[in-house]
Amino acid sequence: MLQEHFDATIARNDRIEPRDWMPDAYRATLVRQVAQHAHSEIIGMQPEGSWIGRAPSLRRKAILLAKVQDEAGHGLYLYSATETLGVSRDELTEMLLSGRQKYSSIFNYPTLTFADVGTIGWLVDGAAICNQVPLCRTSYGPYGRAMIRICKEESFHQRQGYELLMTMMRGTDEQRAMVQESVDRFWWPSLMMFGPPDADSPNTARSMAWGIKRNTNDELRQKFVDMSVPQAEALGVTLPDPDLRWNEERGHHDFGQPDWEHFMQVVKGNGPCNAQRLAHRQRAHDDGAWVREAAMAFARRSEQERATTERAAS
Amino acid sequence: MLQEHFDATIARNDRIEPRDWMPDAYRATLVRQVAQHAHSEIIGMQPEGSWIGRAPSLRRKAILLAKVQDEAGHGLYLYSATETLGVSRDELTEMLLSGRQKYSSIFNYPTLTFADVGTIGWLVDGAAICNQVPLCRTSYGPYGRAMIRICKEESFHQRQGYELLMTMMRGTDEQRAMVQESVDRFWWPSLMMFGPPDADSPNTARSMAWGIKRNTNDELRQKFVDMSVPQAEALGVTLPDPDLRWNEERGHHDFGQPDWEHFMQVVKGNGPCNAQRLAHRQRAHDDGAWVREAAMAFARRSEQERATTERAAS
Amino acid sequence: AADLATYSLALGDDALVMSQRIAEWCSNAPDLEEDIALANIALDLLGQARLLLARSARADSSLVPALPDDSPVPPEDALAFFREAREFRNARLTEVPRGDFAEVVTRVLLFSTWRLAVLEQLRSSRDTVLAAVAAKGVKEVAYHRDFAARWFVTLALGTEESRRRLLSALHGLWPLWPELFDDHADDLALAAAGVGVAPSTVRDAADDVLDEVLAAGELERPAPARLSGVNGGTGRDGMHTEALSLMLAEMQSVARTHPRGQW
Amino acid sequence: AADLATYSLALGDDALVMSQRIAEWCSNAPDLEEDIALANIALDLLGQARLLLARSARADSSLVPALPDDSPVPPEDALAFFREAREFRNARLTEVPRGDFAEVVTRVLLFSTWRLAVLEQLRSSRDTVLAAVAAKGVKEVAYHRDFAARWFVTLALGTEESRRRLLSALHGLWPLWPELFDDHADDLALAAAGVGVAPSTVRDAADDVLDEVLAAGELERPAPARLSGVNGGTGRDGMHTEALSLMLAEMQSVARTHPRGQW
Repeated sequence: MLQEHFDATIARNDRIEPRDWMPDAYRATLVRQVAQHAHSEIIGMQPEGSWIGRAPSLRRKAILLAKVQDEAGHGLYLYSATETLGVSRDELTEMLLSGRQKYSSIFNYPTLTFADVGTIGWLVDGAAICNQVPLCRTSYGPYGRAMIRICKEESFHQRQGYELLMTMMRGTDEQRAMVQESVDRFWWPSLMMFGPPDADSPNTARSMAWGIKRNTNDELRQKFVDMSVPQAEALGVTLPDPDLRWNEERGHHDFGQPDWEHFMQVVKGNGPCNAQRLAHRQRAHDDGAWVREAAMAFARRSEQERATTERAAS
Repeated sequence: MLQEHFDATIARNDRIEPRDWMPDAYRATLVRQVAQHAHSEIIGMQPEGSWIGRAPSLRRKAILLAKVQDEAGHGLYLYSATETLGVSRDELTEMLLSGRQKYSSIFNYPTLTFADVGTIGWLVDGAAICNQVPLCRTSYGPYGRAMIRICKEESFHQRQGYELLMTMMRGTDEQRAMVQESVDRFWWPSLMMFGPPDADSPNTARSMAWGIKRNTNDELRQKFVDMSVPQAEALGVTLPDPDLRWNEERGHHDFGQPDWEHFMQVVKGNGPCNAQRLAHRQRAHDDGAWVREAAMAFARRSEQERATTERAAS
Repeated sequence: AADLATYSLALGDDALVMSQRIAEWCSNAPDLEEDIALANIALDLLGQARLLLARSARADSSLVPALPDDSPVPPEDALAFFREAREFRNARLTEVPRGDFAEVVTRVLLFSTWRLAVLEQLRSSRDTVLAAVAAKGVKEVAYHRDFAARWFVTLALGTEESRRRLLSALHGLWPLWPELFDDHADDLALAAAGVGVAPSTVRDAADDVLDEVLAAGELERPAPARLSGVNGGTGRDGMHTEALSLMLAEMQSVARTHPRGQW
Repeated sequence: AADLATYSLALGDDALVMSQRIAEWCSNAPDLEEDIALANIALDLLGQARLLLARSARADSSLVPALPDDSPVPPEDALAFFREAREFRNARLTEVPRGDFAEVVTRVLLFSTWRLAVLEQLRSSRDTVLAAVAAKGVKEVAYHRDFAARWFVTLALGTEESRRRLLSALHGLWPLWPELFDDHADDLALAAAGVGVAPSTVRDAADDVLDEVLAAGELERPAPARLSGVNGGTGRDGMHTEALSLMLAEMQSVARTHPRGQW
């Protein structure tokens, strides 16, 4: 009965809502996916955050600070979405810090120049959007609605990133070299953001059947490449892939494969910044413990005072 | 008997040594003076230390680092001298951190530009040398011998500081302005390094009688001014005292009085950096506690092992 | 217009330096909500800084550091990124290095209590730019003050640990509070002309607000005396703490490496 | 002589960056004796850096950043103060931000164990400058290693707390150890010519020394795998951690503000 109702909702591309019955595996898959997305937003604050203090113009400083703040906001919506699935933010934070849940591997690469702020906007947010736009139609209501808001902001960030690179390309030779070098570093990791090739992605089929995912990894990767090539041309940078060329027959670009072995190393925790990112989060979490305790103690105190006042008044 | 022997030693300008009897008040005065000097060396590492990381040439970085290291070394000798008077470094550190012992007020002023590194060498070390050269003949042996070594290194530092300012004065307009601005800030505090006017310095007479001090504050201050005026001229900077002029009759320079009220504020703890300097020292001390404990535990362990081995061998 | 320029510069530098320090909290706050709130405060102040530095540059272009002829850097950025510490006119309260959460709460409370009192009067400035900045700023800074006051009371009455930390922050920052109300010659002239606000005139209003917050937190006004100046000057005269030049080393590094850069 | 230039630059950058980090301990060490010892190590490495950067500049002046024509900055200073992070060739181990005392002890142990093994061989370099730097450096770095090894064992066997901190430092730094022994094309060519030392050839000697110190501290070799590179490169290729550019922002700030300055 319940299963049938669920299946029917999925079949007609309608939304599952928190009060609806859902299979345990569906719930678990969703929690994992939404939590990973939320964690990515939070960890993703770090690589760009380290340049807020050094942004070379007041305008760029404001844009960057606002962007990193938006990421915190996205984390907030997404943790709220998982709460509707019965898992609290505290529990998920614990899972992140203990390494039992992941975040997007792209944030395990360092930001080495201010151009990276632009490149992350253009390529990383660009790839994220390719991944996320279909998720606006995902079958779980709160997740889909969060994604609509997030995608709107992400495409704003992407335009700002691209515009920063455009501006830098109109600047000095050093700035142009900085942009190219940054693109060289982020191109392959961006392609990896879509996950392993479909052949090596065992969970994709089930997630698609459940309407949690809407496209395969390879479909989305192709879309991203096709989108990025003309943008790179307009920008005046070279994408670092000798196999990249237009395939008239397919109506798509052919392109080389990322180094998947390296990708697995990064996923397993040996990327250039995995330890650094988790240590940063852990430190901030630990440093804040006394504040969270104080807030709870204060809330209890206020509650008691209210109770006392009410008793006295009654 | 003992008192006579002590008085006779002082009278013939000979040294009192640790094994000799000495009056309690002499010992207490010495401990206070030597400890204050030691603390000044240690706290004095901070204002210049903050520029090691930013020294604008490799040569200046090496000179500055070596100088600050020398200050630590001076602290070490002086604490050793107080140990011969029966007071340990730990006790004195406690006295410093709790505010019961002082350090030279000059270190409660901030270093605001790299020129300050030169000015501190020229004026502050210069004033210190004026104060300290007579102390090489001080009546307490270990203190006098420490001072001989310290004075040698201090005059080296002074020459290096002056040479830095000389070099900067040959540089750009901005550099010359930086030197002048720095001299403007450090001139008056340097004059204050000799302590209040003789009329307000009640302990001077006794310290001189004991051979702990060899000159009055005002004598030393005059000597410093007379020494500094031609150096300032050679450098091409103006000393910020409208009353400063050569007095043919006296054979000395006349000069204005520092703001003694401000001086007392700084001594009382309200100088621009008093809290900062003590907080820095306290933090370093606290951060190092586990290391000092580990070293003691390791020493006990090694001692026990040695004892065990010896027992086994006997 | 030199006094209008230095007056705007001081208000702008306060906002810029405070914003830079608060932005250091990004990804470091106790929880997401506070991370977002602190970023908001930093953003508001950064916005005020841009307008005020631009106002300053327009009032007296001789304040703007010279850059290569072909440099595309706008004047407000030249002021932010190409001045040395000695040329900044912010109050020293704003530049103190980042401490714990109690420290930032207390610093924002003190700063915004003072600034709100100033901006409220500045809304009627005869300078339309200053009046407009103040009108917008009043709303922003009122929010900053409320955020800080709420947390100040929470920490004061929360746990023993939070009260201990709050007291330590308050005693550390208190010596920097009086400096905010020092009148400078420029201020008085400008106030007389109906353009600026003499800081001393808002002292009582600011103290009253602070007393209320302290009372809610069951705290007394702290004892420490004001922090001495250097060579007779304070932050407003370019006499800062050692922390400012280190902060600027970071803040200005990219801009200074690329003085002809476009961003 | 391009390969000699980049080889000297890598050895020089290692020394410079390590020196800068160790110098941050100045006035912060657990006791005066350690403050002095760490300053000594920083000074020795700074001395090596000056000679090696000067050697690099002489071998290939095209590496030296261009400065205004009337700039009096000597080439080794131009290399130190006017390159961006991307152009530094130091191993990433040297640039990690300052941690606790266990961290600096462990870092100096790893670094000097490696460097001593390299310098011992480099004493017979056909390049007389490198040979001379190595001959002097061997004595210095042997002292650094002994200092670090003594403290390493002390902390390992001292208290529970010191052992915990030491293990944490060791696990944190271990992923950066293998990078020191990577051969680059330049290294191999130079080693073949009898001028340089191929890093891979000192791996066993260095591992043996380290094993001895670990054994004395009753510790096992740690497990963590090597830290991935970035885009296929590591520190030697200019691919650094985020910490380096921040460190350089401070280190270069005065020099860059005054490119025509005399110091």
